[in-house]
Amino acid sequence: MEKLIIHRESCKGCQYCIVNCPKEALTMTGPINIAGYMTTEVDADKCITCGICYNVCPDYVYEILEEEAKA
Amino acid sequence: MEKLIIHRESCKGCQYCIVNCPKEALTMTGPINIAGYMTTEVDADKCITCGICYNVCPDYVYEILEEEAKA
Amino acid sequence: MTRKLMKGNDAIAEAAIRGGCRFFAGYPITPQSEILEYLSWRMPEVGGVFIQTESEISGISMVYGAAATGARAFTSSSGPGFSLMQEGISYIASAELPCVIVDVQRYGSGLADIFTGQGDYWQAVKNGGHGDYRCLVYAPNSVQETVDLTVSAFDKAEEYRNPVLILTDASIAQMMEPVEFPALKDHNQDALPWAMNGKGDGQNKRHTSIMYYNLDYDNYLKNKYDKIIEKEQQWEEIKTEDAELVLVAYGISSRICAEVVEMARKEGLMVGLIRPITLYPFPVKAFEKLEKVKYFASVEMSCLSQMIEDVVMAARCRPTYPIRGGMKVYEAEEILSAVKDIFAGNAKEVY
Amino acid sequence: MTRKLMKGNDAIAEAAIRGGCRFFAGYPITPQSEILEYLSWRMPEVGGVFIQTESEISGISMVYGAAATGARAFTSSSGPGFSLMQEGISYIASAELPCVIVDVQRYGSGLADIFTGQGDYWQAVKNGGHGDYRCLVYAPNSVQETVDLTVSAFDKAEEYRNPVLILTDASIAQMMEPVEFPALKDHNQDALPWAMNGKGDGQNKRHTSIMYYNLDYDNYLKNKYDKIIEKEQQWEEIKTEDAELVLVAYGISSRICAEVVEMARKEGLMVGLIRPITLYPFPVKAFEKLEKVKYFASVEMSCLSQMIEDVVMAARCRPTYPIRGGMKVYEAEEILSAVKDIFAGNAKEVY
Amino acid sequence: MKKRRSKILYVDHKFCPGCGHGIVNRLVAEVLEEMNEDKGAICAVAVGCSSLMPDTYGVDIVQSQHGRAAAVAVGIKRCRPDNMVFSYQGDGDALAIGFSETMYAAIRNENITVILINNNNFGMTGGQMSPTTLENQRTTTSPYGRDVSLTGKPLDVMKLMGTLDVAYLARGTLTDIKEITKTKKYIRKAFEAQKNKAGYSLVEILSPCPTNWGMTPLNACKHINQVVQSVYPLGEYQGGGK
Amino acid sequence: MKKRRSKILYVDHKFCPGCGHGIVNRLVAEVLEEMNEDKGAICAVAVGCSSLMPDTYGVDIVQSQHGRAAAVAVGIKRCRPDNMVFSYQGDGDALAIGFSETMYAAIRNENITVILINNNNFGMTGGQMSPTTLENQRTTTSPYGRDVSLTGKPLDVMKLMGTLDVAYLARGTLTDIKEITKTKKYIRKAFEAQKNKAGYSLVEILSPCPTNWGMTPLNACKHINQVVQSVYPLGEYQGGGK
Amino acid sequence: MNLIFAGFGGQGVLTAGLIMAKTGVDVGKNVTWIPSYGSEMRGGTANCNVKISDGKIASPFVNKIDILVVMNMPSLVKFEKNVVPGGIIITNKTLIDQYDFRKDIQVYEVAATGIADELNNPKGANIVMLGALAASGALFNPEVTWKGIEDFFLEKGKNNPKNELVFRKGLAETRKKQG
Amino acid sequence: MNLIFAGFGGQGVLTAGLIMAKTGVDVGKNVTWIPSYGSEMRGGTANCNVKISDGKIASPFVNKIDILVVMNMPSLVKFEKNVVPGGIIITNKTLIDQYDFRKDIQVYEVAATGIADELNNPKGANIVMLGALAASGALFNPEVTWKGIEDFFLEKGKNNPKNELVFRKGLAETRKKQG
Ligand SMILES: Cc1ncc(C[n+]2csc(CCOP(=O)(O)OP(=O)(O)O)c2C)c(N)n1
Ligand SMILES: Cc1ncc(C[n+]2csc(CCOP(=O)(O)OP(=O)(O)O)c2C)c(N)n1
Ligand code: SF4
Ligand code: SF4
Ligand code: SF4
Ligand code: SF4
Ligand code: SF4
Ligand code: SF4
Ligand SMILES: [Mg+2]
Ligand SMILES: [Mg+2]
Repeated sequence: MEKLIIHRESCKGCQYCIVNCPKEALTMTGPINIAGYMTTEVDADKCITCGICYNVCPDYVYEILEEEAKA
Repeated sequence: MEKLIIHRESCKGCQYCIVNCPKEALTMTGPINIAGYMTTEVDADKCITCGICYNVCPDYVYEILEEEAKA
Repeated sequence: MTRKLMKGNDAIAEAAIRGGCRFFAGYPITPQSEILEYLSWRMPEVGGVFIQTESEISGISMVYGAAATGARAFTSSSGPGFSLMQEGISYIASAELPCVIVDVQRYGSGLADIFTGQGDYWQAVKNGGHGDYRCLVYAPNSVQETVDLTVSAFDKAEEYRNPVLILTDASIAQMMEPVEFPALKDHNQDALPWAMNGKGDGQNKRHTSIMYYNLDYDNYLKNKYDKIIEKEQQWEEIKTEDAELVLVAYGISSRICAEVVEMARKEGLMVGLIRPITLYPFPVKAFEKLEKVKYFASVEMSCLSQMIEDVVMAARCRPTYPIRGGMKVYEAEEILSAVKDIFAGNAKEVY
Repeated sequence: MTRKLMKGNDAIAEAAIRGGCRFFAGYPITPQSEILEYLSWRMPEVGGVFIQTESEISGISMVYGAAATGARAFTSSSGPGFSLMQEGISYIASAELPCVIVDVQRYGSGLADIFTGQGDYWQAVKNGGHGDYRCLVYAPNSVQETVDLTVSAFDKAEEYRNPVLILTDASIAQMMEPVEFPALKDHNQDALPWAMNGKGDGQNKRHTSIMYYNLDYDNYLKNKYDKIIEKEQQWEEIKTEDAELVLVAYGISSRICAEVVEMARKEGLMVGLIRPITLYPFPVKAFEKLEKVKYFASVEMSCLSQMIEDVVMAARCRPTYPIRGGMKVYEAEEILSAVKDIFAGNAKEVY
Repeated sequence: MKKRRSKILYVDHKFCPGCGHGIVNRLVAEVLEEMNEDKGAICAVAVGCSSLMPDTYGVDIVQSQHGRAAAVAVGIKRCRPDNMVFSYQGDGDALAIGFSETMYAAIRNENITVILINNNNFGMTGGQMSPTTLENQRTTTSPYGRDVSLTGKPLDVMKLMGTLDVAYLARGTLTDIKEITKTKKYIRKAFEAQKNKAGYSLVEILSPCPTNWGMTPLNACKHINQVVQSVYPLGEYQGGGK
Repeated sequence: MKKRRSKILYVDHKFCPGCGHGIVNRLVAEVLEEMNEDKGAICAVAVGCSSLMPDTYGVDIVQSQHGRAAAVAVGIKRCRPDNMVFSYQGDGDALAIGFSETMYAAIRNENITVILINNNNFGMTGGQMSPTTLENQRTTTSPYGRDVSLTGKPLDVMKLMGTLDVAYLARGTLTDIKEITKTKKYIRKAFEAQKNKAGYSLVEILSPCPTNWGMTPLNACKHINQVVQSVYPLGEYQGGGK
Repeated sequence: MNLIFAGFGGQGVLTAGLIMAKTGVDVGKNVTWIPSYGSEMRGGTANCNVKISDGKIASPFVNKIDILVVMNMPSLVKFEKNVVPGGIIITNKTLIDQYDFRKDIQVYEVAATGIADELNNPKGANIVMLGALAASGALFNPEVTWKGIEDFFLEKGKNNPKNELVFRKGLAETRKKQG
Repeated sequence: MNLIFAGFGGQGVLTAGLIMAKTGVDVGKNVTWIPSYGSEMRGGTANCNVKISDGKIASPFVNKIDILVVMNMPSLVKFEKNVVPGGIIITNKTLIDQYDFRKDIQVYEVAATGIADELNNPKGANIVMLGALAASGALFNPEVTWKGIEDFFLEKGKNNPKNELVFRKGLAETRKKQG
């Protein structure tokens, strides 16, 4: 099951999520979206669903589907 | 020689001068002026030309012609 | 019902309460401050809100917010303060919200003076604010009519979702006459489908210029105001049937003109009077049947004449003469003599 | 002299400098902010004062103060900000002080939108502020004319001791055209007898409503503005000599109408154009010789039509048709088709 | 001590009996003359009882719009930097409708002087509540006394402006010769700050308004001493120095 | 921690990449939902970049005139005392043209919440100087950097309002998850003050404006941390409590 | 019936006019009352125009005065010429002593200020004037007039027994003079 | 000559249009340039209308397009229909690949974004477009066009030698295709 959805069409490529992710699970390697912005990609193995990317994204790109994994 | 002139036509009867005169030289006993206000009268013997009446009067009624008498 | 002797300003205030108004926000200015003074005790008495704001701009802004919730909202001022409200009025009109605004005219521009005048006609009637909107404008000429029109203003504002102005003057506002009031009306904001109360379980509401959401904005607006023009014209006519010369005057001027008509008739001069009760829409219908009138005269307490342009158009460009008042209230005799000049062909100025 | 390609707004700013203006105080608003941006570096360069104020009200107030000292003072805005200045304008006019105010019109009331519009006509021409005053109103339709009228505005303001408005629009203000500027003019405030500089050894000066000191105020004011009406009318006429239908348009609309005239003539339609360059005074003289014109049309980017009333009066109530623009700039073809409707008797609405 | 009416006060004013405006008019006139600045002085006068001044006060004078006197003064000063420029305003004018213009002249530390007559009400228009009206004070728009829970607490401009970098701030009163003398000193210092191009100066003056307070002039002064001063403490608030 | 976009954010907004408005929009939405106040919330939105919100932000919303959002909110709140009412404003809107309305809502301690997005410039109109623009900051109307000797020092609303009796005042920022979390807490406390009828609350948020600062979003955040915060210190200024 | 009440600012002429206007309403008449309203708020003279009529009243402004109630000299000088031939003037003899009145009008003089002071009701001079007005019989008879005054103050919650005293005195003194 | 320059916000279409307008002034023509100005300040498409003429220019708005310089797909879709028969379209092939152009117009395609990126001048895609426009011969010849570009940037103090590179490349590539 997916634990995190990236709504790429909303992304504007600011990279806030990238620098805030505690697990360096995010990279700016998603496809360019219709608005012409670079988007992100998650490494699901690294992601602990902490929700930080959700919390820092100005464009509501992330949806977190799981409770945070206990560290 | 006069030491103090009272320009009674300007007086509005507020009595600030009366209560501030250090020598109790002023009284509310002048003639009623054209605007209908009671006006003041000075007791020249008591007056030391300290200028306080001039300084407290909102209506510029007093003119002091002499230097202050040394007490 | 007993008649109570009352000042125009107090009557406006009480009439607002009777008309269901429970929100006033405004700033003092002579000659309208009695409206605030009255409402400062009367509003709390009926459970309404009275706010003396820090400025007219704050006042009209609060009225805007209150109107958005469906409240019958009200403010008042005189010329200088009325000028400051123009941006806000433009916003309220553009958002299609109702409110009532009183301008008690005083004389002159700038600081102006506090005696009576009628120089804010254009500002009220030709929208002093920016852009395309109109306000229904009432011009009472007695204290009783002030009451009636104030009550009506709140109803009409809601009916058309548009600001309604009451353009009165220092004389009508400061004079006392006996009046009767209608019963106190309660007003239910929640019965209005557009009144904001939080979205609840439905769609959220937005109040902003309808331009943003109405795709047929231009025509919509045109039609809206055409309807008002068609339905809302009000006027009084005195001896116009057989008149050769028709005076046109509103507010305090119209009372003096009524006297002039009587005096003129006594001298055999065929003079009549049209008194616009609504200034916008201007009562052009009143002029339609006056095919045989030869001259018109616009009698205003304004040194540059303003309403006269509306008279000229309503009269289809028949000779229209300005009769100006100014630094003092004109006397009936002065107007009568101007009337005689017109009949004699001696009036210098004509539109 | 070399022609420089320049935006209307930048051209206004530079022209003000050339015209001797050394004081600007105002607040940003689209589509006029370039005026501030330009003057923010240009004013210091010529030793003038540039103040970005906290509001339009503060801006017009500083202009009032500056004008009292004889400085050529200037501010600018668009609709909403222009509304906020109305009280100040009324004061400046009533004190008989000169200043220049630019309103770059955008479309709609309330917040409005930033595309071009012509809905502030009444506000400028029928004085949006309270009381009796008028402002000379210029309406340029090219960047070069913007320059010329801006320079003239400062001269005329001083000549009549009255605010002069430049009523332009987002199109004329945002477009670029080649322009030439007159040489830089210095202005000597102290040459003006009414300019304040302290009383010195003479009588103190007062700037307040002249009503307080001018015993013949009403007539004085009437005469003052009558003189302006007599002397200051400006307009351009295109193919009006033999026209059956005359379009009346100013600013950006007039440029499109010029195209319409050409297109219509090609199709054999006798169409002409009167372009008011002064909106107040409205160029009624232009209409005097047009005895044989059958129809007029007022072409405005306003959904409710405003200038049309001045056209109707100037045309002495001959049939006058509104051609309205709105949410977009109209195309020449649209206007042409409206023109054809008029010729064919199909136009629905007429004044 | 010879004393005669300043030439600036060239006609009798029209203030009410016992009104503080008359005294302040004189103090400002004397300070300007003593500093030899009367010939260059320009005043932006407010709308309020102070707008009676253009008829009686002999310096160059501009009648500002209600509330905008500080901005008008700024326009003047920027064009006449060598003249002494001051605004003369009431509490309603400066702190209600003109709050923004008043504060922004201070925020920009404009080199002007503001004379603020605080009589705790709108005098000219018949005694309505103003921002400085005291708690529970009756006015024509607070007929049961000012309810601060609805209308806010009395506004203390010294406190607010004290947070800004301005040249001089002081509050005086006029209730007796001592206070009048102090107030004159404050006014002098304020104008001196301007002369030294130090920036913005404001002197607030607690002033009796017998007419609208419904008191005799003497009682009005007592009221200031016993009640008003406790809400608005006197003294220099900024730039006082030694 | 499951997370999904608040229903209030029902359409994508149109703010620039990296703009702080987007984050604050979300924080306010979440706070309202968490407090169960979203259904009754009414927003008076300013003119500025925030005026993009009526198209995308799903609470009842009134487009105020430029600068008057606080007064509009007061009008709403006085008629709807049980609804959560807030204004959402930029620094130019709230502190330049709207200075008086902003301050007077606080002076009267009106029971509303003000969300103030401080991006140190007029964003919507293309990056002109605002009252909060930093010293020497270049904007389109301060092309050589803001000269505070002419334009005044950057305006600190916390300092000014700190002199008034209001319920809650705080300043936060958005530069990383820690600050965002804190800012959300401030916003929550502000709305709680309103719910408790404690009176006026304001949260100022130092917000990146990459477009007009001419910076990447990440550099804009750095700029806030390194420069802006030193002029406008973060934290709770009133009503913080424990 | 067109009346003007005029005097100094503090003499209560606006109130006197208002009381008569109210009384007019009470007896079923049409009434207008309008204060003179100039640029000077303080000091100076004050006056109000009162019209009382069975018919509809057009303009509230009085040009031709039927009854002039006047409490000081400047106001008398200003308004005397506008009194209609056969009209009535009630004057305050305390402040208007020697005056050469027009011959075609009827004058009632009463020492209003003096009487009011005498009876320890210095604010009651305007009521003395109304006593004289009642005595003249030109407007309302004494009973109606007094009832109007009484009702006015009762409604305001400002019932002052001294008012009746000064009213009666004004009435009596004026009647006495009529002989 | 009526032109429209259109594309995404950041692609420099307003500048490209402005440079051509300025060049028009330099060679003594009458010129108007006007940006499209809508309610959305950020993102979306941008365009400007340019008229260059020997005669007086009435309306600055272009309805019938002689030359369309278009850098993205949405703008092409929007404006193609307004190009006059026999008119010219210059397109950015990088972003507008397969498109079924009208048959009655002449199309010049140049991979502007690609070329600019390639030559390390990503902001220079608009200059590439001007190279293609010069190659078309429809407005100014290459020398005049380049002089216009050079003067424009010199005046701004933003002289970038890479601009000539991308201009020449745009010119050459377009000529090559013409064969
Ligand atoms: C725009 C505007 N609003 C309102 C007024 C009415 N007005 C005149 S003076 C005044 C208040 C005066 O109070 P203050 O400033 O305290 O001066 P004071 O008379 O007490 O000395 C008001 C509200 C006005 N002239 N203009
Ligand atoms: C009366 C008025 N003046 C000016 C404007 C133009 N205007 C719109 S938004 C704005 C400033 C916006 O700045 P801010 O409030 O800081 O919001 P931001 O866009 O930075 O978020 C201005 C000056 C206007 N709409 N109305
Ligand atoms: S949920 Fe946390 S760990 Fe996962 S991608 Fe987002 S920030 Fe990184
Ligand atoms: S924070 Fe959001 S908008 Fe920014 S890059 Fe990440 S997903 Fe995209
Ligand atoms: S000068 Fe001094 S002593 Fe003389 S009367 Fe005046 S206050 Fe009294
Ligand atoms: S202080 Fe002046 S006005 Fe007052 S009573 Fe004395 S002399 Fe008269
Ligand atoms: S009303 Fe008050 S402030 Fe005004 S003149 Fe009278 S006493 Fe002075
Ligand atoms: S201009 Fe600045 S504040 Fe406005 S949306 Fe863009 S980044 Fe945000
Ligand atoms: Mg006051
Ligand atoms: Mg901002």
